[in-house]
Amino acid sequence: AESKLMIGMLPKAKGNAYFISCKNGADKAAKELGVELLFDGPTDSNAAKQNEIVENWITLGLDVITVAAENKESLSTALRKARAQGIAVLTYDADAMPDARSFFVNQATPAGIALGLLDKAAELAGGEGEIAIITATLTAGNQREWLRIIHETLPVKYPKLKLIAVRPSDDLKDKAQSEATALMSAHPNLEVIVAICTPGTPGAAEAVKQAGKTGKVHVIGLGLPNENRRYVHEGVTDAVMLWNTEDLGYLTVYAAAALAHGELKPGAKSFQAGALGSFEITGDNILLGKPYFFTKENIDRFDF
Amino acid sequence: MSPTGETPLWRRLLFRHETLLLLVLVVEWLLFYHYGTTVNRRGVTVGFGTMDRQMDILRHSCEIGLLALALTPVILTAGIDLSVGSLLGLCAIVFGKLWHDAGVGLPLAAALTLLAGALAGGLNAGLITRLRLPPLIVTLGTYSLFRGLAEAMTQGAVTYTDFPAAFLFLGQERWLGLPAQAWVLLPVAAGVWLMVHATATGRSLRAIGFSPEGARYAGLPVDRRVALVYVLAGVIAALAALIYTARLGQAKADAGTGYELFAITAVVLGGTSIFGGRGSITGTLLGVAAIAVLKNGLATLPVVIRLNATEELAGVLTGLLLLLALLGSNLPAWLGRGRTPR
Amino acid sequence: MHPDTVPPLLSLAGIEKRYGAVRALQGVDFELRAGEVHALLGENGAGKSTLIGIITGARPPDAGTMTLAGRVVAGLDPAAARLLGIACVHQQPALFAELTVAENIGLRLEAGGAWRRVDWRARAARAAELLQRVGAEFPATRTVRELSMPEQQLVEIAGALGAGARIVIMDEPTASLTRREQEKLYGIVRGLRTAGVGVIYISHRLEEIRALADRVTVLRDGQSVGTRAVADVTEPELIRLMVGREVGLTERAPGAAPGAVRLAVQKLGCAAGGVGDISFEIRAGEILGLAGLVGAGRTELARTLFGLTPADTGCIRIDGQEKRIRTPGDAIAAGLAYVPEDRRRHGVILEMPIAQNMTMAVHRRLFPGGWLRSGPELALAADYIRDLGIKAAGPDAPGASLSGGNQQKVALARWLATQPRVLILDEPTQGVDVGAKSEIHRIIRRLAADGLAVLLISSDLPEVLAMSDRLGVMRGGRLVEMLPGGTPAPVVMAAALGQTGRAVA
Amino acid sequence: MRRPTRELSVAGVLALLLVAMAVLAPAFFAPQPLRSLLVREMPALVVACGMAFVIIAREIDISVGAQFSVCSVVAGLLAVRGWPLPLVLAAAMGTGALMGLANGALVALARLPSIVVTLATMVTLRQGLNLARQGEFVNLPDGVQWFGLSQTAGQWLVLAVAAGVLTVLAWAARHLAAGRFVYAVGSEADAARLAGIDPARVTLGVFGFMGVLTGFAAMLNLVQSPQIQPLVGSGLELKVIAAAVVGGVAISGGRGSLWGVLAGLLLLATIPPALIHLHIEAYWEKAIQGAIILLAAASDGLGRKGGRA
Ligand SMILES: Nc1ncnc2c1ncn2[C@@H]1O[C@H](COP(=O)(O)OP(=O)(O)OP(=O)(O)O)[C@@H](O)[C@H]1O
Ligand SMILES: Nc1ncnc2c1ncn2[C@@H]1O[C@H](COP(=O)(O)OP(=O)(O)OP(=O)(O)O)[C@@H](O)[C@H]1O
Ligand SMILES: [Mg+2]
Ligand SMILES: [Mg+2]
Repeated sequence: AESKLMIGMLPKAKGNAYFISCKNGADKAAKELGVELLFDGPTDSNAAKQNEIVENWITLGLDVITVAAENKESLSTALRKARAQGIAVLTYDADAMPDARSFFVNQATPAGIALGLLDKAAELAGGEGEIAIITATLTAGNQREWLRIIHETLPVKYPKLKLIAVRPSDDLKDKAQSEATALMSAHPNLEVIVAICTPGTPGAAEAVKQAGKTGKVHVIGLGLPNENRRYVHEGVTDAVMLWNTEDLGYLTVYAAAALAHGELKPGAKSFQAGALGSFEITGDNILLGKPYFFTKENIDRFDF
Repeated sequence: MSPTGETPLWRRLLFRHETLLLLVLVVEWLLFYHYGTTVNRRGVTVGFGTMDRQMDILRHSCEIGLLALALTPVILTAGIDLSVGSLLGLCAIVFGKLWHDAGVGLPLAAALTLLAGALAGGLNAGLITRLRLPPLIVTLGTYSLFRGLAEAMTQGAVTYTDFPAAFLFLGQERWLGLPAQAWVLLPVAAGVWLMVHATATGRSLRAIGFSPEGARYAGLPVDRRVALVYVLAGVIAALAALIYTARLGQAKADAGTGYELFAITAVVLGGTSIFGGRGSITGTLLGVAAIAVLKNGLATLPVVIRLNATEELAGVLTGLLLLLALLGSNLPAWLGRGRTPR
Repeated sequence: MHPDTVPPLLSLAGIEKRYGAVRALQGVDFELRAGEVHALLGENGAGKSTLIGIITGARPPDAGTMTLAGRVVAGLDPAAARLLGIACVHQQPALFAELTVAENIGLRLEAGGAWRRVDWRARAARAAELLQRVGAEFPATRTVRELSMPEQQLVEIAGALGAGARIVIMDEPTASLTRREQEKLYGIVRGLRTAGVGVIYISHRLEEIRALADRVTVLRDGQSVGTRAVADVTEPELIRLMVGREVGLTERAPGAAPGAVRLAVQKLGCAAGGVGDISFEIRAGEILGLAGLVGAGRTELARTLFGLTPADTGCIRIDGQEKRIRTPGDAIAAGLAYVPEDRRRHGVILEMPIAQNMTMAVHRRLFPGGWLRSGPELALAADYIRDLGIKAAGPDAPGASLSGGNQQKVALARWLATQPRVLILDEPTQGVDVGAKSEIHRIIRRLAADGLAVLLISSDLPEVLAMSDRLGVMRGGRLVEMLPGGTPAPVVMAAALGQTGRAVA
Repeated sequence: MRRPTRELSVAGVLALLLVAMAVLAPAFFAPQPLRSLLVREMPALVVACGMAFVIIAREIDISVGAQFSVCSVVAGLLAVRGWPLPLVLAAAMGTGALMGLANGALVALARLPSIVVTLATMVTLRQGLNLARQGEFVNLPDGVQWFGLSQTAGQWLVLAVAAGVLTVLAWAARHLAAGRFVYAVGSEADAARLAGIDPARVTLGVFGFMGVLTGFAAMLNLVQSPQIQPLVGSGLELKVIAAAVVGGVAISGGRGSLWGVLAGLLLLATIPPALIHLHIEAYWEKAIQGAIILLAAASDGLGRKGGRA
């Protein structure tokens, strides 16, 4: 009786606004293509949980599994198992080991994100001064990766820029707000707060606003337009970095369906994704495009 | 609830908590078998009713199962250990660090990890028996402390991976038809079962749970026994850390986050009284199974009835099931006298 | 005022109360007049405390009526009883351990809703005044947890006194009081009587009843078997009413010729337990009685010997060998056994089957390698159930399902099973009926005859007198006197009270 | 009254920490950030007050974090619908009361152990909320933040309200008969019954009140920013239980004061900003937090061991 293609989409954390907007794009694509979409994942970032879901999907015999891997290594074994059983595997947002999947829908490389944020921070600080980072947890996979790149690049590229603290916020906006407040009081010369988790950006912005340091302490970070709109308008948050997450979900589902139907093969140079048109493929990375900075000027063009 | 000589055997068996739980488990299983199994578009039978799925459920339940086994003797003595999940994380890091950074061979690293678990359990035990502090407070403190040490040791950032296949076998492969880690769980279950049900030690744990003073007056080594259960909990948590690491192929400071609550839920669902004295390993295992089947069974439904968000639904249903089980097993108590809280 | 023309303040008719299978009260009638002290007498377990519970509303009766000043009261609860002017000093102090004396008294006395403001000043003043009236010497600001048992009892009494009640009930109020406090209490009771209060007074001390009470009602097996004016009744008659037959006290039997010294204790002391400088010895086959008032430190001595509160000075020798006893386990290994006084908390574990209770101290011997074996366990239990005549549904019956006396026998069985060389018995017949009591006496004698050294602690003076070969007397944590067997009771009492040479009033 | 040694020793540790901060990092005391940090802790303080009552009554409630989330989201959604703030506040407190009373009924009337009951309700509520909201933020309408006042006024208002709640409750715990009933029941339920106090009613009341305070606290948090995250309040239960216990509330019931809870909460809340000021890396935070809980408990244990036979 089953004739519809079944695609599983595994986010890092289901409740995260970032992935919710991914899902919106994915749903749109699923409707257009007439495929069945399962969107399920841990409620908080949790590698073990992701593993269990993938294994469940394998025994459920889905046609395609798409994952945003919380942790490269731990998920790859399960993904290889899926491929061995004839299930097509795609990664999006955060990659697994290359041999564990066919393609990676690359919204931006880790370096692209980390350096994008760092460059922006350096620009706002005028090339020298103190910056601080707010992360979700100290253990979260992709954030660790970005931090690693930042730590490596900083002394080389911006020797006068000083990273004075990395503070976890447990993905809680309120905690990020407290942390940012304490950071500002401990470091009166702090110039930029960089939030590398989405709840952290509005949290830090609210702290800066309450501290009356709008314009003195800059806030940049990852995030969705709707959660940051008012801070961007008020000038508290200078820029919110995001690739278009809805497009990411949309593209992922299109790529998944194409992969399952054998329309997307290794070695392809480009890929046509419905209403979004053509995307470039380099190696096995389908490129979504560069990350995007939402600023006062353009943020009102987006509603998600 | 107390059996007296006059109640016929069949009635005693029928109204046992374990029997009711087994019934719940069977009903769950049959429902999921019926509604959670289907044939996919490639003509393959998929879903809950497949052997693979059953094996996966077993595989995913091993760590929680171990922690629940560790907690049952603790709760039998009317204690509690909130730190087992954090200790799992700490032990995973200790293991990874020993093997990866210190270059210790895997068997020795594993042995030292078990020792670390015993020491951590010993810290709980010492604070509880020497300073006479309530277990809830002690293990609330070590809950934070152990996780903190794991993060401090890795600066939150290091993940140990690239374990050799021989070790990963323990977490990812099958042996003699069962997932390899089941061969860790089963002996531990048998061992703890024997300790609780077949030895004088287990008897004294119950006595302590019912009345620590009464046990002391009977000449039982109360402090030693209490220390034993916390140390044992530490060792078993370390064992769980090993198979967790093997299953995921990585050791990371956040391993086992929140597992203590799952394990406590399973133990209590299994009929062990949080006031101590009453409870069984069979019940605990059934409790673990009931939760695992519920969770994994619901996870198979999206394919069949297009139901998303099964994770949350499983949480809600587990909470309700726990309340129902409590209400059910307390029914006789309502008719008679109540117990004092906590 | 002639008592007979005064209508009763309180009357109970046909009161019945069951606890499961136990019929604690079976149609009790009782009557209390204003301005009288009415003693309630009866053996342990006769139902006195249960009756009190019904009057204070703590336990609803199953049947019967209660009339207070001519009005029938039904559905009584403690709060309502308090409003009706009924106050009670409970046998086991029912106090808030974490709160101060003043607050304990205040919570009990103050009427009014939950949303009223507490007047701490008035509370303190009132508590201080009441404490003074009962002769307490501690301040009302102390936390009850820090008080000794007798001090807690005084708090109870102060609370009842302060209620300004029409009816004051005292359930064995003098059991743990010192003599001076007792005298003070007598004064208080007499004052209440003069003020027209009806006092129900429970005591096992006949001389006290004679000195204080106007009338006495005797309960036996949950039935009221008679009410007498104290002036018109003799002690033997009261005892006959209580027990239902003439009871000759256990005859003093000449002990077997004592053997070698079994237990020798030298300069033993334990600061935490409040005992010190204790030296004595017991020979094989000898029963050493230990008399003293409650609080004299006898239980503490036993706990020290048994390693529950380990000694910090002195030494213990068993069969000539010095033993280091830091835990009960050490004590058992050394050949000691201790049947504690509080059997519900320490003697048996109520939730566990009696067979398991009995084998609890012999795990090592019965279960080689630590593996439980039900065969030997059940056999051992069956033996003791038979030998001690324990009435129970079976070896699987939980301890809680047994009557007090049978629980006591289970506790005894547990320690006999250890085949000890020295047996310490703490109030072994408290709460035990007459038949069982003489049975336990017989067992103790037999054990001594088998060569055990027995240390018998008992507040039942006739019991220790009759059973002991020698008699130690404790006071204030010290062993103050060692008397030969057959010493007359007044001499022992005087020694216990520290009034050498004078008889007790 | 018991000598408040425990409260004093916690206050002492807090004072020591503050003195150390004054010497090592005086910037910690800059008034504006300090006020902001304090304001951030006020919701937890209000919840901790409720938790103190629960623990004093010899119970525990580990569902408060989940209750806090539910109240926040309910209040947020109602505010979005344009309900006036007083009504939103009432709804939040009412929602809390319902959840608290449900816990209370299961504990007091069905006589189930509170730790298990609230474990079950925690899981149910938390997952139920996830089910309903899928983690989506609630963007609040203008005029909700700071109750529509200026920020400074709003912050002072939150501080004043929380301080008022604390003071009133501390006063009530000490001077209102109902407060003393809680201590009495926690100290000895049987004795309470004999003194004419109904332990079941007190227990029910304590849980219900816990819910009301949680709802109230959720509002104090809601007004501090223009949006609400459904995850809000996760981990709150551990924080407030730790605060109460560190502040000298005995887990065995009957003992403790709200001033001690205040000291305990401030101590715990001071650690993260203090670490930032002292330039200690974040990954030490949990270990230090755990060590402080253990130290506070151990000092109490040692004190008890010496003090009483
Ligand atoms: N809570 C209870 N459950 C079951 N049986 C009980 C309970 N309380 C008392 N009994 C039984 O009821 C009977 C009467 O007990 P009660 O305490 O009234 O005796 P008493 O006359 O006060 O004795 P004592 O002199 O020892 O205080 C006893 O057989 C006792 O075992
Ligand atoms: N020095 C003391 N300080 C405080 N409390 C004491 C002291 N001595 C005795 N007590 C208390 O008095 C009570 C009775 O003491 P103990 O049991 O040693 O006396 P006893 O002679 O054995 O009396 P009983 O007849 O009750 O067995 C105990 O609860 C004990 O805590
Ligand atoms: Mg009595
Ligand atoms: Mg005694």
